[in-house]
Amino acid sequence: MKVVLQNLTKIFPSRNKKSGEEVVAVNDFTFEIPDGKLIGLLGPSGCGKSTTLYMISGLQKPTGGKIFFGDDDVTELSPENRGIGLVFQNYALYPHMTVKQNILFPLQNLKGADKLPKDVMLERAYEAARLVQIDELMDRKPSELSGGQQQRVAIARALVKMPRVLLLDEPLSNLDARLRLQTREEIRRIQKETGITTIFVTHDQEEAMSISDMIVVMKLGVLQQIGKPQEVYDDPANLFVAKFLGTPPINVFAGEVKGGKLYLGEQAVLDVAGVDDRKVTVGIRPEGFVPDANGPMICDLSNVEIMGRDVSVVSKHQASLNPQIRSIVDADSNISVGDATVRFTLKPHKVFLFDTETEERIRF
Amino acid sequence: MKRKIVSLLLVLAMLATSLLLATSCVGNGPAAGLSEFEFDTSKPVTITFYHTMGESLRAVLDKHIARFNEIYPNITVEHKQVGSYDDVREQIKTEITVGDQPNIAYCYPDHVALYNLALAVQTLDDLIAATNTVTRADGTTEQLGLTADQVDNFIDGYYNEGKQFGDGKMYTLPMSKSTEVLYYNKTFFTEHNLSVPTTWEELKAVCAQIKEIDPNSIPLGYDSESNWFITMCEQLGTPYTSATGSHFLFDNEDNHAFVKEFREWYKAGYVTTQAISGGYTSALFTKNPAEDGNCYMCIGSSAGANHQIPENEDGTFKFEVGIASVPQANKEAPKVISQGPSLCIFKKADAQEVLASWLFVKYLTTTVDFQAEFGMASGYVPVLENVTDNEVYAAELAAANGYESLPLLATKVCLEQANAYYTSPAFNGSSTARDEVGKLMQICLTSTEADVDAMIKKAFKDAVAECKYQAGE
Amino acid sequence: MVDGKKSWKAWLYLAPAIVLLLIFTAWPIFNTVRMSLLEGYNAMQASAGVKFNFGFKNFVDVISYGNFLDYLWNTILLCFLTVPISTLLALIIAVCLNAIKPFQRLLQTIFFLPYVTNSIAIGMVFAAMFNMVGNNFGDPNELVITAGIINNVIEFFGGERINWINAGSSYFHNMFVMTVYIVWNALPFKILVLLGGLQSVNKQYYEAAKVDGTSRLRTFTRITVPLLSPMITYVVITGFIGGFKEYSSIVGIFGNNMGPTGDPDRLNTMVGYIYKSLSLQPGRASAAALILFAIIFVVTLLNLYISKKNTHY
Amino acid sequence: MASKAVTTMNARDMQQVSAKQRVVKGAVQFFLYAFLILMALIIVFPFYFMLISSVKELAEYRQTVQTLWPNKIVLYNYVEAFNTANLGRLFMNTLYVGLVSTILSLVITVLTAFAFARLEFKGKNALFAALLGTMMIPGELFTITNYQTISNFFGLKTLGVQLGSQWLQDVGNWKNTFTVLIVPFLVSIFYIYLLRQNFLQIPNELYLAAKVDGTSDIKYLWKVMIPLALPTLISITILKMMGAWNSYVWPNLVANDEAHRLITNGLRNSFADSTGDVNIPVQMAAVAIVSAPLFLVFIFLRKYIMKGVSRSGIKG
Repeated sequence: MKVVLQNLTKIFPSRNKKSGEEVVAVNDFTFEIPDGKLIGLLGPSGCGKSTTLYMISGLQKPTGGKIFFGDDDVTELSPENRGIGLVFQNYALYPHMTVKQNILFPLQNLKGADKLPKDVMLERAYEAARLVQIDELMDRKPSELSGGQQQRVAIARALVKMPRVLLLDEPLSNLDARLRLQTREEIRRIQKETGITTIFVTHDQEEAMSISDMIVVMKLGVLQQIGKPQEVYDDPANLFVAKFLGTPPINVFAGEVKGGKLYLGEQAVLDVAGVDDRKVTVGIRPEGFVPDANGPMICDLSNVEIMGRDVSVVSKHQASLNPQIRSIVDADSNISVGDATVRFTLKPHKVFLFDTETEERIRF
Repeated sequence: MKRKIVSLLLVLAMLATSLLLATSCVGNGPAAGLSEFEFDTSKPVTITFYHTMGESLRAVLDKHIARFNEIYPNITVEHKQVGSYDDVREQIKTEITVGDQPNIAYCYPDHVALYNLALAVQTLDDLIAATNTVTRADGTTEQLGLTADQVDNFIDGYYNEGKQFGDGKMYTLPMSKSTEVLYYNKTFFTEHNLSVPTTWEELKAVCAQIKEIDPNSIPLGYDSESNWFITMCEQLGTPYTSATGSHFLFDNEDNHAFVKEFREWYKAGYVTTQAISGGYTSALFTKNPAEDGNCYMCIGSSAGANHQIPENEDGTFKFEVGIASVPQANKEAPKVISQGPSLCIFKKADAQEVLASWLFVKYLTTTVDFQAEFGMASGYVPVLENVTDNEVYAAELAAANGYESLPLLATKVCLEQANAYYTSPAFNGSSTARDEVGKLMQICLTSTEADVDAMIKKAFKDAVAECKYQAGE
Repeated sequence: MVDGKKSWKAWLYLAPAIVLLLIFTAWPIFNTVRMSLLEGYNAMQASAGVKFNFGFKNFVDVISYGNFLDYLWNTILLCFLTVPISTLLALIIAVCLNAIKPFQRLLQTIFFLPYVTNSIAIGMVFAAMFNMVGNNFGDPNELVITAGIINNVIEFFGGERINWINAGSSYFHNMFVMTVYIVWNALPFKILVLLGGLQSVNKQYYEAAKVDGTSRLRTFTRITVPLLSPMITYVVITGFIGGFKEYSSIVGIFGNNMGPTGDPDRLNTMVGYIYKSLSLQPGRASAAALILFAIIFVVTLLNLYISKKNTHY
Repeated sequence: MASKAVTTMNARDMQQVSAKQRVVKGAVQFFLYAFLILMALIIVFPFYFMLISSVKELAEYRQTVQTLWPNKIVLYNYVEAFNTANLGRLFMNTLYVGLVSTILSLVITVLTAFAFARLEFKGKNALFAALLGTMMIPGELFTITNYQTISNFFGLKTLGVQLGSQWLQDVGNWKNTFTVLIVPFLVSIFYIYLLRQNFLQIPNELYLAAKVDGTSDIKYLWKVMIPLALPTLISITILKMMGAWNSYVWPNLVANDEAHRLITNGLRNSFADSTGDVNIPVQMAAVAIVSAPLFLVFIFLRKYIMKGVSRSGIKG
């Protein structure tokens, strides 16, 4: 089931009565989510990603715009009529019901023609439980389960209705690091097995990149970029996206283009043909630095951290907007801690130029 | 917008409620138009009657309602025990404010004064004087008003209680009455050759004698401090209260004097009262005389005679009880208090209800059999002099002794002093005055202040001030 | 934060409560204010069509009443005696209860018993315990028949019997009995709340204090009390509100006389005044009720202010 | 400060200290128990006094020095106390009023608390604050006006009198009905407050999850919130029943006829009727009878009562 958002907008009335200022949580969103894909809605907290998810679920009504599931306009439909499953950040399991009762609960709400006989309900519940591998725990109460198990129950409860769209709100944030990796794979597996279009919300770019078919990056209610994770990483639309994706984060410099050359401070570090002379903001991915004794970029070396396969070089540069530059280089490149400076050449496809005002990408 | 609607609704609801309450207060309306006293015996009418009767008394009442219905089948009497006298007053007081008072109620004079703030009580003068006749179901007739014989048969003191409200009008008829009598330990009195006191001086002398015989006794228990004070005023002819003009007149030298005298009695250990002893003094009177702190005399209500019987658990008696009139200040002009409920009729828009109520009240207060049976069941004194026309009652009275049949013995004493009854003026605030003089007695008797005269003076002054404050003067 | 909820739906849920509250709470409040401002108002005359002047005479009447200050003093004294005593005692009992293991539940249950009693009934029991039967108390020819079980106990231990509540008793002894009765009545609730608070205090604080070698007293004053301060504030405030409404406990001991024989109304209180005036002077009763409300309001605010200043975490 | 002592201790000292500690601890425990038991005795004494007095003969009760254990145990005081009042009827009336008012009150409390805890509407906080504010007003203040209200509800009785409609008069007059004992006190702000707090502790996500599953508000309330708030609801139920059991002033005013009289009023009335000597043993027997059911309930439902009370503080 493809999901289409058309000019979706959500405005909250101001909490502060005196100023009367409205809060635009989601501003004129338009994008299409292809059928059967796993989509990550990504952005820092307060960017409107949860609001978007809630609007897709129907729990919140958009102020403007439309939502389509396939060709059906569901904008005015209430949540239960949309055929969605929703998993909450804290799982929202009913504490007084057993796992089985929790999973059965949505089915028992079905009315009229959709109403199921008891044995079918039970069968479906067990099916969902098997899918998330908790069919052994059906008679336990949520308080008797680990975080990861609760997570699975919540997913089973969302899946049992056979939703057209599965929505997950920060599904991994309440798990510890080890479980997070494991569950991430689990979600991927379940999604592949069921083929249900799945949208999940996260503020963790690594999480989003690792399992999504597509990611949607948002900031302050405005859509920044949509695409496959690698594409977005390699080709960010603006400085925000570039900064938000990638660990370690991108290094940012104040630079200037003069005569087709990019200057950082006094150093002309890269040829950027086709760009007019202007001041620019420069983003260089950590892996874009290549140590080169004759390289054009000269930095003051601070530290070298050995990471096994790679080496992380921490240095300083006058044009850097961050206190430090972090670059990832091959372990066999010959840099020693005692050196005062280190010189780099830059990989052109790892260097991005942005307008200093709009922060939009300047392509070269 | 929504908030405006909500607040509007709130205001509307408030207004509606207050309007409705305002209109409801008009319910009492003017006095029932009794220009004609024709009672329609064909039209059904229901009247309600509030009282404080316990189960056995209600049985008597029900029996006589059935008899009453034989002659007036169209009148349905619904009656209800509301609780104590205070409960009746409180209930009716609130009901009057919504125009929902009953037709007939047990009342004390101060209740009537209170109800009359709302002009709710029917005056009876016109009804008593009505000479037209009503035809009963059995074909006999009766005069609507009271005949001269009927008026004569009432014990005067009780009948006159109905017109003590300062305006000369009659508001109540007496239902059943009680008074104070002196209970004494006849066995003890005979044994020690004591004479039963008839005056306060004699009483004091007897107390002194008893105290010598049995120092650990309290010769006299007086139940009601209020009655004591009021009765003394009445016997001495000193001012107490007035229904008209300035109400509270009891702060005067004469009254100071008798209170001071009784204080000396108390300090000499001659007397105790209900408030001081912490319970009805009958408990002290009926104690085994061998125990400390017993009383050999007790002045209490004739209606409480049952509690003065000194019965042992095995059914024998500790001593024989004698009953006499309370001591007097002036033997020539005896005064004893009249207590017990009267009946009042409330104004109603429907004149037929008032007439039906009147006929029922008249039946209860003038029917010898009812008065006799009610008297026997309650221990109260019937209000009719000719109650002995009832043979059973007459026989029981004649057989009354100083053991198990004290109530009848008390009634006998009451009937013998029929000319001595007095009632004090009733007005709004008369019950406050009653309470305050009772407290005044408590204070003056027990106080340990050194300057007795100043203490008494202050207590009187405070009591009058309190009465005036409560009355809103 | 789900929106799209229609307001009318919420009001539908609220409707039964709102309707009942308008009739049985809002209107009486309004009517009380109305009555308090009608000079010399009483319902009987009102129903007979008498009109009353509008003004503050009822308030003046209440405040200028000679005994009113006495009643106010009684009320305040009872509050300031019983609330601190019962709170402190409850605190100590709660701390002790919290420090024991065996029989903790049993004792806790016993301490709660006074709560499940009928206050009218149990007042009769207390009065019977302190009551003396006899005559001329305090006079040379005093006669005591039954001294009351409390005096029996005092005499058993060699003390002199005391005239607690009967004729000739002193204000001090009256107040003592009232204090004992009210504290007895107030303890269960306070113990329960404070013990509940203690049990929810993180044990680590105490373990930390123990490791530091903090003395018991210091632990109590520097850890227990501050951590319990919200609960203490709560029981103190409810205690004061209840204390200013003290009435039935005095009736329970002294009856409607509201004082010992020979000094009626000695222990009367604000609410006692309201009840006394209710029947004949509802205007004054309303005015007094509003004054009482104002006092309770101020005291509660004061309590909150003080507790806020003393809560440090 | 303490650390200095610890560092200077040697092993023998440590042993001595630990022995000393054991002694101190034992002594402390002893004093704790002594104090608690003493206080418990004081608390229990009035009940004990009530019980022994209720089984004493009057003569024994009146002895100058009272006995701490009756010389002779008699039960006739109970028979007398029981017979003086029509207890069976009183029990049934009280039970009926208690049950109906509890059920209705629970419904209203749940609906209102739900609206305040979960629904959004204009003026919610202001309204809630106003409701809490009314809790400070002395309840005595309401009685006189409420009495007028129920005597002539919305003027219906007056209207009935004017129109000659008995039916309207009956509808307008609530006196001496069970209605008047039940309806005016159905809304307890405190219980609403209590339950609302409880509801607020239930995560909002549960509500959203239910919405997604198509659960109606009512069903959510019934299936999720009520089960989760059950202990609070049980506490409210018991407190409300206790209230019916102990209520005195209002029933005495508005429904004191035999058909509707409640237990406290009944006993009180019966003993006010018997003028004369105050028979304390019979009185104590009556007190014991009135108190017994509450004690039984308390013993069986101790946990809920104590939980409810610790959050309430409003007696009855």
